[in-house]
Amino acid sequence: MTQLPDNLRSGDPGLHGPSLEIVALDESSEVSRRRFLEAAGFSFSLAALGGCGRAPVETSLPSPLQPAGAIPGRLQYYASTCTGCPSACGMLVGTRDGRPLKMEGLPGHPLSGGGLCAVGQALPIGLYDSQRLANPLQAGKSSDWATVDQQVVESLRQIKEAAKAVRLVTPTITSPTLQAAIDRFLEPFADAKHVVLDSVSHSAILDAHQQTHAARVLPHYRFEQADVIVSFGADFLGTWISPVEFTAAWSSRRAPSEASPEMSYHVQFESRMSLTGSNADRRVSIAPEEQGPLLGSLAEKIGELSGQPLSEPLARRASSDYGPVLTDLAKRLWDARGKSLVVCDSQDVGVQRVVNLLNHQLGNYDSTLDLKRPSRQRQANDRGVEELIAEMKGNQIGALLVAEVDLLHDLPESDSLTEAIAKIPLTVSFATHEDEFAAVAKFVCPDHHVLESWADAEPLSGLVSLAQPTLRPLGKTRAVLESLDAWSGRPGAAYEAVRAHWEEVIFPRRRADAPDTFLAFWEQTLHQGFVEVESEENLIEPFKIDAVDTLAQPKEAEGFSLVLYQKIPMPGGRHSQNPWLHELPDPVTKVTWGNYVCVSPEDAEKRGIADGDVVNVSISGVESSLELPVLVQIGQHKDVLAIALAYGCKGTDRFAKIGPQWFEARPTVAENEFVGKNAAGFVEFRDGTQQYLRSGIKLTKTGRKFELAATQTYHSLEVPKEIAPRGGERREIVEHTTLDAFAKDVHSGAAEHHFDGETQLWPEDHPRPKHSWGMVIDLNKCTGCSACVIACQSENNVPVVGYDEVRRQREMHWMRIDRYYTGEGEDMDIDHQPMMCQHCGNAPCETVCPVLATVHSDEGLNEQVYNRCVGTRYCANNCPYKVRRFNWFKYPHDDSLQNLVLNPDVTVRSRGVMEKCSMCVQRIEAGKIEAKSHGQPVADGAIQTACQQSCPASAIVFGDMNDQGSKISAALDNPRRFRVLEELNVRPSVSYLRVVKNREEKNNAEKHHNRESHSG
Amino acid sequence: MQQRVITIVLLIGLFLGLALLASAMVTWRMPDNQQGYAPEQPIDYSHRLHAGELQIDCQFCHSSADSGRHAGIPSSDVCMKCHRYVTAPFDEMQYEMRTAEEEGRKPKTIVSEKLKKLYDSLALDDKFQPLEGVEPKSIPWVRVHNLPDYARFNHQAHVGAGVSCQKCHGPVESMERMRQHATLSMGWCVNCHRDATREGINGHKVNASTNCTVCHH
Amino acid sequence: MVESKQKRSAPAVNAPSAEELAALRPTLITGGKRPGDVTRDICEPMDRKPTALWWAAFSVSLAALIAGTIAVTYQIAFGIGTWGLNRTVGWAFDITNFVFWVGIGHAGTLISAVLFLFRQKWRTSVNRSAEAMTLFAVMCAGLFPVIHMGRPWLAFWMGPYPNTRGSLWVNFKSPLLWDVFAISTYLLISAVFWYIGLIPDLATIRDRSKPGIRQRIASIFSLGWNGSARTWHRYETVYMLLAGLATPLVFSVHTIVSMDFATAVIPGWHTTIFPPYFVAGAIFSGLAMVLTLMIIARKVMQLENYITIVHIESMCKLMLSMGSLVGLAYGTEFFMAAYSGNPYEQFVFLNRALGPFSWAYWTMVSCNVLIPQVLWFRPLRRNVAVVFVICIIINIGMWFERFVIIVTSLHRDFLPSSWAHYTPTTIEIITFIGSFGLFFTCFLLFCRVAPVIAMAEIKGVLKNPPRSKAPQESAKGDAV
Amino acid sequence: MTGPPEEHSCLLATFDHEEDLLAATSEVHRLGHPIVDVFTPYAVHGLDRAMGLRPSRLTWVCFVFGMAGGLGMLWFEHWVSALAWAIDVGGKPWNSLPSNVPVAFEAAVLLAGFASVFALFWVARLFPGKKYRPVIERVTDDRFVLVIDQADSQFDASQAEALLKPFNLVDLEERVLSTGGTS
Repeated sequence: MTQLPDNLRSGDPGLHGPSLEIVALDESSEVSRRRFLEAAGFSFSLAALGGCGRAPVETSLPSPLQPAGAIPGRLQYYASTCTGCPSACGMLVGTRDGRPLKMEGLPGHPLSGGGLCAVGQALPIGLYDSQRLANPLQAGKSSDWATVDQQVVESLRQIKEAAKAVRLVTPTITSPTLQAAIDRFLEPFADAKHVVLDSVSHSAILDAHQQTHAARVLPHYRFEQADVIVSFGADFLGTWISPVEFTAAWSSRRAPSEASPEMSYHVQFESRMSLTGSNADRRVSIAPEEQGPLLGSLAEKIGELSGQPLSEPLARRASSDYGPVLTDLAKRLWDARGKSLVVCDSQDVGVQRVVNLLNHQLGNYDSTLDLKRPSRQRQANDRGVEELIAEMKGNQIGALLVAEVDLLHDLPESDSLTEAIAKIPLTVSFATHEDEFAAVAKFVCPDHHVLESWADAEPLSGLVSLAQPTLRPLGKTRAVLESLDAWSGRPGAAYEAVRAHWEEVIFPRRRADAPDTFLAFWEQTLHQGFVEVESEENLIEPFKIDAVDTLAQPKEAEGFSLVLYQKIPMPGGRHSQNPWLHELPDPVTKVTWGNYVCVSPEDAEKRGIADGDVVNVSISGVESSLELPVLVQIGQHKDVLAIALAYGCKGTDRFAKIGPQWFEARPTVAENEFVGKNAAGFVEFRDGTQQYLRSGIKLTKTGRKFELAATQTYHSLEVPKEIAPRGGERREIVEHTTLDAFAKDVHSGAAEHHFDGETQLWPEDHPRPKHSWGMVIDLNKCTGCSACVIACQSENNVPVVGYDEVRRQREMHWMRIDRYYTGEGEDMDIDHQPMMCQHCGNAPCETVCPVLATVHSDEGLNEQVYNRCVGTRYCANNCPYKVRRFNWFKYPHDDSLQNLVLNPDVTVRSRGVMEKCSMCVQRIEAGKIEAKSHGQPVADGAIQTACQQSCPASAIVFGDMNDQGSKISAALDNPRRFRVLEELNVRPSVSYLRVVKNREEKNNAEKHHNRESHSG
Repeated sequence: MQQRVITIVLLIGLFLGLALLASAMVTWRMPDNQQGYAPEQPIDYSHRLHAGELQIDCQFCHSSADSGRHAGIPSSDVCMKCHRYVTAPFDEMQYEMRTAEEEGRKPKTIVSEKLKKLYDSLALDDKFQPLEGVEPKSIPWVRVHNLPDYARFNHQAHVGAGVSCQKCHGPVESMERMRQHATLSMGWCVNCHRDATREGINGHKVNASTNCTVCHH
Repeated sequence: MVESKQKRSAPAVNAPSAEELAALRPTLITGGKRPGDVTRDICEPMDRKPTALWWAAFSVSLAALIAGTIAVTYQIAFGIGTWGLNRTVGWAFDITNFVFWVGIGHAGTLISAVLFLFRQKWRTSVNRSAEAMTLFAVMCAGLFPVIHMGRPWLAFWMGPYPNTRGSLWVNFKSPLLWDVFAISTYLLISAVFWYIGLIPDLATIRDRSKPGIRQRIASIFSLGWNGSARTWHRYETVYMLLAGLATPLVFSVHTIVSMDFATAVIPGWHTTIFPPYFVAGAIFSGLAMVLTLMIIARKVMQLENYITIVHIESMCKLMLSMGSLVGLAYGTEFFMAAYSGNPYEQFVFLNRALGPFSWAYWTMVSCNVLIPQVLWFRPLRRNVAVVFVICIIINIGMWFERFVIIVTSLHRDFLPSSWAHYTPTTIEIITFIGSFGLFFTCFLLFCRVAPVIAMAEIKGVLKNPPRSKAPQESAKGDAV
Repeated sequence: MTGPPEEHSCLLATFDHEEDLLAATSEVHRLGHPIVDVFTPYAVHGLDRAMGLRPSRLTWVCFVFGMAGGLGMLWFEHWVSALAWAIDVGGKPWNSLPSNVPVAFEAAVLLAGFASVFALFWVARLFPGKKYRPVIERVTDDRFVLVIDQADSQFDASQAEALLKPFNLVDLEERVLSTGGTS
């Protein structure tokens, strides 16, 4: 850290970045905050001492050299790129006093369009991780770069002479600079390969396109242009390829209005319950082996409609009970040809070829699937991986370098691989934590954290973006790029490398309208974070029908079939050290901390299994077996099990004591175990692709129990049958209608309340002279992806409480997303309802607080004053929405590095006080002050809440309800608008927009009947 | 008789006791009331000299008072704007000038002890050139005005509204060592907000809210 | 004899005749006691060394108290998290115990004040210990609102005192604040009431005990009482005033406690029936507790002549009526829910009776409504053993009533997403037991140091004694 | 103590039945002999009538302070929640009377109760550590004593005995008392 960081030398906007001195300032104040909170507890005894109590002496350390333009205590945003996964969304890094604090979506980004997923939001806590490797390791012992470089270079030289194989394993690399560096690095070796291994591979799609279009590319899917979307198991709103982009695109077609009552039609065929499935208009639960046949029959039907029937059937007939569904779907698809989209998550190349055929028949290529400008977000090549494994086992490898992926964790048969690896002369890991491969690697050359290093990305051919560092590296780490360059004999800073590459390669590809000096081009890109350039030519041949052939008959196997999937909060082992993500409830199951076996209700009943029963999942033949608790998942197809990957990662035992420690508390991680279990053992290589679907699985009860930490324990809007009052069987918390009904009557689906808001008991003597803040959430756009939950956690210093507290229903998230399954079968309504403080005008919580700790502001906010709260919890009891959160314990704030993630604008709550959503009042205040000091009124949209900013679906509108021209005023006039529990007359400031499903009216009719009897 | 004596003695005792108590009450302050706190600083910088005598504008050094939450404690290089030239008290330098003139030599730069500390913090040599391989260090100023961590104060808002620095910080221009002038108690803030809303600040109307979350969030 | 009586009664125009007096005196105290005997009988237990039984009881309750203290200390050191509460169920054992103890505290004042106003002479045997019980019960009750706070060391913020916050007072709209005032007022007034009643007896103790620490204490607290009729006259006035004040106070206190729930929006809480319902319940449980204690006391201290079967029976009658009132309230709640047509309201009550906490609900119903019905039968309510058992059962039932009201209403309210279950932790249970420890420790000590029966009042209601043949002799006999 | 204690020679007539005492007292009172005081171990009903005592005025104290407490608190609550710092609490009216009633009531009761008790202590001169001489043994146990001021009444012990004999007089004693010593 002796030399100034690159960006300080370079004289570009990055200049306003870091200076550890300033960080130190805030650290000291953090420390004192903690000290204060402890002291607060004893303020009473302090009072006894009278005036003699002095606050602890605080020192302020101004940076000796003032960073130009940096204003102390003000949040500054830097456009950057999120590299949390290869989707490479645009990201704004909010830094304050040199500390990156808050990750936000980059508005106007062509892909992510202003949204950012939970993983991106959770980057900061990973940055301030005291257990990140701080310097290179050699044979497990800490070393320094000079020695490591010297030795690595030396052994590379030997390998070169011996002409041994060099293998570099990475996940999909979207960074052109890094890609170039890799090529440069591998170029001198006789036998060198770059193996791309994604923790969940999409290899089959690329392979299929190689066969049908002679180009191994991943199409760029354009959901915003699709009127009919058919997904076979692809969880494109959750984890599939580029969820943020797809969520934005998908939801842009989910807002029917009075003017144009139209929206896309989305059908999901899947065997487990995915987030995407839960949002589909029609969700068909299928057996996994039915996928091929269904696609086949669909292709045939389309073929018939198109007048070019297929020569021979592509697969065995799909079971007849899907007949009507398919006919209907085929018709809809054909009617929407050119504006439809069929996607599939299958790793069977044959199946993917059929998918391509379908999209070809429907003429979707070049409209909803872009091959001219393909996506680069997934490039895994499983054949390469398969070969690599073979080579490793055959000891043919001289050097194995692994970056950003844990080879041993993500591949099956890790034991045999471990032995093989031990024999490799040179093994280098670039892991930031000591993962399983790093543990056995000769050298560990820790990579920077995303927020510490220069990088770039080209997620889409022709869309390049920059990632800039926002503070000086906290440890003696080094970017992979720098390490590789150093070893290939051109040592240099990543900044130089990126800039150089851009000057040579990217700048020439600039568009006509781009500035013509590189400096201008660079500065502009740096400022806006991304730039569109000409995409490279890639030759795509017309669709080759003969590449498509009959699907292999899947062999019938006894027992269950197992679906391996990614949990939305945990897209890969890389993030396994992130407590925020571990405690983020899965959007579908609402379970935190670890993975589990999803079992269908039928099977659970048949085998007498209930939630929390620990079962043993094993596969006949292979020795791999797992013991995991069961979660009974509504909507999962029978005879199907589902287990999430990317769990059981090395080092997660660090979280054992993350929660409060008292004598009845259960540890978050059991003795010598990890968070969850690693299911990679079930992954199998078949026909050159990694298979995440296995059959012939055995399930046996162990008799043990393990209570899952779920944030929601009752899952329906219908109260239990046996105690349901007549007419009150279903609660109109979330209102529904169907597109047909909506087209007829925009107010259809409105619950009938016995109450008119006009008559009021009290005089209206509480004016809102200035502002009246409010929020509207469009439930039809919201997919429940939970990005907002982490955004809120990051913005508002919400503590992590650990497994035991969540299990006790004491999670602290201010923003939660309620998920309800209501109804049966395909008519089941699955709702995702973001729920936070509703800021009621007649707030029940305020009336009951004895000490005025929660009162109403004249801007319509329900204020919670932590320092006044004595913690009677009366307000929480009296809250109809149960959105208040109580600090049951003093949640740990002892890691002074970790504390750098705390937002200085928000008080860290002490033990025994109530807290809740404040509608980001710190942002409101800041916005007001900003406007005032410019002498202007607060502009609509100038103030954004954290949840609103991050929402990929832009489902949240926040603003001043007094301002007639504002977006929120418009949203309030939306006929779909309703308020939860309106009949209580608590007058929430938060409204919701009714769900509109694109399906027949029938299941709505009987809902209406319900309401009649309820109101009658 | 004896009765009466005892009574008198008791009365006197009582009176003295009360007197003592009263005197104690004068010095007694509410807990956390730091009024008058004037810690010693690493460099005993004189606001009286700079703000009073030399009439340097507050925001010349506390530059972000009108643009940021914190008024900002100036970086050492801000001091260098002047102290690159002013290396010692004025009269000393004058004296050096004169003696140099008399002795017909170039006046040598004399550096006062206080300023030495400044130059050290910036790792400058006597020619004000950065020393090789020495990192500039921050000067560990001791905070005078400590608000509890649950209370927020934004300088921008107040300076923007035309509140004078002295309103809260007192007669800084007359303070040799910086001292906490006000109690900084909640009542003190709230009452000022009320008055400001009622009477406005030097003429123009302001809207100083008394919503809790204006300060507590 | 006869004519002498006439001779006297003739001139004594404004003095009540012996017949009148006799009419005022039903037989309450058996065994033809005379004032002297009363003094002796009631002061004796204090002179005697405590019995083994007393020691046993005392050590048990002291142990409980200590355990409770430890539990509370632990909870305050670590946080409310050591209780089984969660985001949905914010109150459970804490407030249940609070309401339970407040309820118990009601019989005391009721018996001494209300029955006093109604000239129920039988109260004299029980009112002293009933009042004492009130004090201790209210102490236990007051404990819970304090320790149930997240930051109990800031409890003083509940008081409206001038401050440097500009100046920020308290929220007079909050029922919890009303509680603070109600409970503290109740405690103070009860204490005063109790002490006032105690003064003459302390004087008696002072005069009969030989010089020593007890005499000194007695003479300090008896405030130099000398039995002057003028003082007695004013004393009676004030005593009546206090009774008059305490009576509405009793009702107000539990009314206000009930408002903690009645003013909330939570279905199952938000109902107008609560005030009378809670008052009835409170008196019900209070009587049960008084009776429990009295039955123990009369056994342990051989006070059968003072606490007779008559007392027990009349209290049983009261209990029966109160129990039936409570039962009526249970019914009414369901009726209102059904009649309201409010699905949330209806659900809450169905959930009480059939939901996860139905066991608690049915315990409550059977303990409070079904079992007490046996008191309709005279022989049973005159059978001390039976009455004792029933009292215990009623106490259990009334505890569950509060538990049911609080927990079952909270654990499943409006949004199904937030429904949760509740299970108490060890700390909570020990704290509860500890409160009993506190209660009984105090009560047992009270039995040792103060007359458990109001002597001065008993003497006032003694049956007209057989006139002694030769007053002079008896006079001589006495004047020794 | 009011003023310097003045000496009185009194007749102490002791009884051990309240009926006798009552009768005797009313007789003495009827004959107009000044009764200094009567000492009883418990409140004897009708004794006040027999002695011709006027009803106590403590009720007024109780009433006045009760009103003061109630109204004072009502005003305070109004001042706090509507005037001093009006804060919007759950959209309720600034000063909502219903919610002010409970506290006001409690305050009334509290003040009334304490006022009357302390008034009692004041007028009856009851205070801790008061010097006290029992007028006779067992007066707080089971004896009743009628004290007649001999100086002002025109009969001596023998007449008094004659007068009180029929009331089962237990004992008659002449004693010099100082008013206040016993009052």
